[in-house]
Amino acid sequence: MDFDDTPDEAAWRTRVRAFLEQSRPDPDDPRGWQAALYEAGFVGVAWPVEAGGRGGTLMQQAIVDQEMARLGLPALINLIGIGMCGPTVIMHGSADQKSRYLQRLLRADDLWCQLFSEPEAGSDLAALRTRAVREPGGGWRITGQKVWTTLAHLADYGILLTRTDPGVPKHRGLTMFVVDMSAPGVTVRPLRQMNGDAHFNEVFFDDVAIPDSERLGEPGDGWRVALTTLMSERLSLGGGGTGIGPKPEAVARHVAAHLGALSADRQALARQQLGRGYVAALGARYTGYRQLSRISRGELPGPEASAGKLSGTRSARDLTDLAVRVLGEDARVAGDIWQNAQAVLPGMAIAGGSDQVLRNIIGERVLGLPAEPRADKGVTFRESIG
Amino acid sequence: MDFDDTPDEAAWRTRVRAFLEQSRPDPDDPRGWQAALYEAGFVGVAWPVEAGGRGGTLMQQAIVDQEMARLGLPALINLIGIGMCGPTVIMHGSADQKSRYLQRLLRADDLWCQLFSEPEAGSDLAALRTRAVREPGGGWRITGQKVWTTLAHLADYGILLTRTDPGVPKHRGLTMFVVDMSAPGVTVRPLRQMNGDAHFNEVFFDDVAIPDSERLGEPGDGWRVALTTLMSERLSLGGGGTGIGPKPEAVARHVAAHLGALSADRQALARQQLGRGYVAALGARYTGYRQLSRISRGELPGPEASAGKLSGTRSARDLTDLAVRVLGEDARVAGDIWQNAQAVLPGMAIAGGSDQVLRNIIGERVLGLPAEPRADKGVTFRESIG
Amino acid sequence: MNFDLDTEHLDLAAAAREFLSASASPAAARAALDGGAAVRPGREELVKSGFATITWPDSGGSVLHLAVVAEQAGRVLAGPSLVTYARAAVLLDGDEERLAGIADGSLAVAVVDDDGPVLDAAGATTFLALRDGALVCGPGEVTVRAPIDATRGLGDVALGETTVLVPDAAARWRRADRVGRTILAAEGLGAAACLLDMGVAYAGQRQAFGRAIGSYQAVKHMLVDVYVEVEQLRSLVWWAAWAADHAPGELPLAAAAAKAAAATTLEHAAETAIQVHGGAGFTWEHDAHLYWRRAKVDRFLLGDDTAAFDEVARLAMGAAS
Amino acid sequence: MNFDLDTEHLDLAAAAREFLSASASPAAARAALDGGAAVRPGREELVKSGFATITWPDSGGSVLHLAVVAEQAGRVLAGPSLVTYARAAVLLDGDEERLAGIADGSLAVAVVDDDGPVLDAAGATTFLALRDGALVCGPGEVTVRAPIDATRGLGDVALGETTVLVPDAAARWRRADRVGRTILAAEGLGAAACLLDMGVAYAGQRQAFGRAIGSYQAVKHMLVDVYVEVEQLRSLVWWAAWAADHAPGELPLAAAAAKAAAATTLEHAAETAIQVHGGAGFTWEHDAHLYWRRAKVDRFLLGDDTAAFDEVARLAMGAAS
Repeated sequence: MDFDDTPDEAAWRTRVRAFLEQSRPDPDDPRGWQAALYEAGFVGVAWPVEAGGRGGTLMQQAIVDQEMARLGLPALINLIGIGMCGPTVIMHGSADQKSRYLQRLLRADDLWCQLFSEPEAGSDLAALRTRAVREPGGGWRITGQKVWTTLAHLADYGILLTRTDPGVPKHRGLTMFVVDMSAPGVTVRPLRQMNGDAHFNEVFFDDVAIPDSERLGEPGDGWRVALTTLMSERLSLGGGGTGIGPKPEAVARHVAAHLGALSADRQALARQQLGRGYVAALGARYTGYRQLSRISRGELPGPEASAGKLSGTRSARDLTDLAVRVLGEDARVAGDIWQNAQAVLPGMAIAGGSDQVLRNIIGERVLGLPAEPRADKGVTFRESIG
Repeated sequence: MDFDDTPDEAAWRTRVRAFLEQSRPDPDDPRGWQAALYEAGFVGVAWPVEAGGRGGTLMQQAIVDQEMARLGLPALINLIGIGMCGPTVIMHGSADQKSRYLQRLLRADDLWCQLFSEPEAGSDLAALRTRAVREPGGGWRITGQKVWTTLAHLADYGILLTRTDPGVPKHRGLTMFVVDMSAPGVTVRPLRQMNGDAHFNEVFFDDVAIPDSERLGEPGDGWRVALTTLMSERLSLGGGGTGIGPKPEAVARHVAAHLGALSADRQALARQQLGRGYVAALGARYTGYRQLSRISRGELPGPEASAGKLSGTRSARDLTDLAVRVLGEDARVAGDIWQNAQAVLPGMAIAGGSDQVLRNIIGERVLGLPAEPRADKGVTFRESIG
Repeated sequence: MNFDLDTEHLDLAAAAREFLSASASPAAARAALDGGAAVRPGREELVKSGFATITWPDSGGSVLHLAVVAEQAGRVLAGPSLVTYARAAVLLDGDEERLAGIADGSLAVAVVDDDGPVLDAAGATTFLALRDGALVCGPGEVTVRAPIDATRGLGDVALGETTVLVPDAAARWRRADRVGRTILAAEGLGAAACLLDMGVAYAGQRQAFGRAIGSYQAVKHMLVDVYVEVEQLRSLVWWAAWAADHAPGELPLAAAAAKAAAATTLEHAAETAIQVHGGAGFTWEHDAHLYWRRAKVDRFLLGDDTAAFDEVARLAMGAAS
Repeated sequence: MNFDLDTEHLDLAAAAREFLSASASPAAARAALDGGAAVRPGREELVKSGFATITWPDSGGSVLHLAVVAEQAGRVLAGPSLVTYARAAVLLDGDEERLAGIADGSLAVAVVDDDGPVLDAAGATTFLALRDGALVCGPGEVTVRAPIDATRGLGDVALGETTVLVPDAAARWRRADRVGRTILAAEGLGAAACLLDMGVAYAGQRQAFGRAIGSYQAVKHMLVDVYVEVEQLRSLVWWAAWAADHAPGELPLAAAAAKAAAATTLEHAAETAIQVHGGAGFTWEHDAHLYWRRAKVDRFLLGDDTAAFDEVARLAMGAAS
């Protein structure tokens, strides 16, 4: 057991660090920042060479991510594209699609978004209603609404999961497409979250035409294609959900700065709350290192990787609550970063798989507990919506 | 709104109190104590006169219970009989059964127990396997095992739920009997709990004969009969589960006595824990008063009466945990009453309806949330056990 | 024993609900937060309705009556808080002129607790405070602070020249504080009950995997836990209000317990409601976060939940020894 | 990065499991509790196996090796605790004679922490303690106390005449304490993991309402929450053991975090296992309560969970500022 890089990893880290330390990203040009990193060989590290990538390892990619986080450098603008859309095109796209899209995606020539969730299809994604109807000429017409779409307002393309056959059970009537976000009939509307920010969008499709050449995978095979996307998401998250909420060190620093203003009793209570949150955060962090070790050995992360998200939403909540409490009288009003952090957390327990869904997945796929009987099994989608 | 007795209730309370204050129960003669109370008119207060009761109100009974608790008098030995078995005989027994059993039960001439749960039928009571087979002569033969039977080692009679028809869905093939606990083939074995005490028993039936005249209700109607029993249990519990665990006042007294030995930090933490448990206990107590008020108006308690048990198991756990913690170094070893209290609590969350089952009941019957699909619906018992 | 609302209380609740739900709403709370729209129903309408001054000497109302109204106010996130009126009635007891001024709308008061932002400071012109054991009254400079929940009208107050109204007012101040905590808890009860209703309604209707999400134990049991807390909070609020009216010796414990339970219950109810609503629950346009904001502010008003739990423990140990 | 057990550790775990599950068991723990039967495997067998003295200078084992063994010891509620040996190895570092005495079974030690009952005092003849900054050693009078968990051998110790072994031993004592906490956490990990296994196995097999109870979300999610905690505890135990061997600067935080997490995780795992098992779970004959007893004792050993959380917070704030 050790926490050290292998010699290969260490050499890679040195190279990455040398480049990153001298880089000066322009905050107003996120595409340029990604393009520069791509040219240096640090984007799509684990993608195949023929997809525009470097043919490297997941661990090499993780080292790039670590070093960027360590230096506080801005994240890549095309995160969704690299983590979810690109891998889906790699797995299911035609040669033509691959050549048109993948390298441009890595270089941030095109930004991508992922159009899966709908108002009536959240945890139960396969219940989605956006319809794709085949036209006599072989193309498709899309009508429906997507929601929670990160980056849709900037994206050039999206991968779009649609229902093409309501007459079969819901998982079987889906088809995936690449959609041009500038196509006529596509409307993007920002969606404000409870903290007032608009990180997500609603996207409306009003009779949008998509040529059949933009289909990803076979008609009716959309669920299997979507699973690739979701699996890639898990891969790209790595670190076991330790990215949720504030860094425990930041909370400790903030609490330490305010502790002196509290009564001795309040200090004792604050230390208990900090200790509990901190231990949970450390537990998640070191469990993340175990997952990283598996990646370093070339294994893929399994469903247990979701465990960190479950505990992470909890400890992030408790630590942020403490951070707000130590503000004392100012905790009653807004204006502090911790107040805003607090208003982001309720969404964390839902986005990327609700706590309830994750518990089902871990219970069934890790602990081997039996699944619940499925009420919608074998029912066609048309029947299921009454 | 007031917490006062009505004039009638006040008069009754005065009478009860006058009697109880001069009574000197012999701890070695619990039957005698109940008999004395019965003769004074304070047992089976709300039972009909023809059943040996006083034809009074549930509130009058509640006042007797309150006054007995206030004076710290011993509970009635035949608690299960009065609360559960008797009401079942009243509702479903023959005239002959009523005349033979009810008055003797109230007077503690006979002690009763309730034989429902089985090793393979806990929360899912209707899955019970104890078989009753009809004999050519019309009588029945019983074979099987019951468990968690309070007082079985002392009881003269029991109400016994059996399966008489495994060829129909499980709720429909049950039949209830009165069983003579001294009949040949009945074996009672005490069951030790995790704290080392033996409050419960296992009861084995090995080809025990029961005459058909001891049937309670029609053959196959046992589930409906059992629901009467369980409904009566809820009635007899009253007070919303506030009887679970230690009295919060006792914990406060204990903590106050030990607080001085703790550091200032520990005192602050202890006060937080005490405050949280105490507020929960008060919330349950005053919610119990609302239920009592409904009883005082002549209404029956509904499924919401179980809410107190849910919060009661929680607050009892937290308060008892605190009581142990303030023992300091002695908390590592046994010998204190709080250590024993702690070892009783895990059972509290299960006995009398597990927390999970109670949450289902409140969710469905109080909040009106939809039930889960039942996997065992319409399946015969024989099929269900494979 | 009759620990339940009487017909009179139920009628009052219905009337208050009618008035308040016509004049205030989560939408109004959102508008106040978003564009600085006026808090609804606002001081003028509130005193005109008579509900705010129900504990005034001649109104014949009790603290329990006000608690019944406050629950309805909490349901629709009404502002200003009835806490301010509840405390003013106690603090200004005997001061008919000022009480009349509040009742006719000519006097806009707020009660200053500590050095932090003051409840209902926004729009207030006259401030009541405890200075060296005396109840004082005077004008003040208000700096409204960026709100978490705009309906609470929190602002920093720089008191101007004050007049002593009652020289030895510590006991009066404490009683006002406890009655205020009771009414704050009643508003919290209304807000929490409304969140529970929202969650139950959504869980009964929203489908996932072929059935309503409320049929899943994970969702059902979350809501049941909130239900249990809400009903127990209701009992504590009634007890505290009853004690304020009839049993002053029980008021300290009852008010502290109600305050503490309201803080934790409302927070729990809000977080559960957001969770049950899934993605929709954390959007700006959904009402849940407006109640969540109320929870995040109210827990710190009139002493925070930590202080209230501490007080409960001290009182419990004091009574026990 | 290779934050995982190597083949060598896995082989060691398998060997330890084989030895310990043959020599100790929950049944033995029950017998010790019930009729005062000897704790198993007991000092003699334990030192003979070599596992207890794996961190002795010549054994070539690390704290991580001992942690791997301790997890297996925790699974079967073995006694005496490997904590005692872990601490002795640090405290007696350089004292070859005494270390040899422990290893050959002629010396039965316990480490005295404070004025309370001492871990593994039962059967011990030689006691190590810190007195005025010096490590002292001597005989003692043991009064065995009524056990919650008999395998912990807790008893009050009245020290006799002591000899100073190391005059300025504060740092050594602290390191021993931290290594001890790490091994205590490893034993807790094994116990918690075993409880989780019991719960999962029962939930997968026990039927209610026509299906396995583990298919119900209420039961499933309870077990998942324990699983998450157990895996995170495992990570903290490994980290602390690795730090003891390779990064002394990280040991204070890692050991306190592991100790705290072990206390809460084991308690949570035990209460969940009992709950999942329904009626059977709180009977004397079921194993669950023996682990529950371990949880109730261990949380107070080598400083309690409250002290460990406090220490984590102080260290975290110290590092941050």
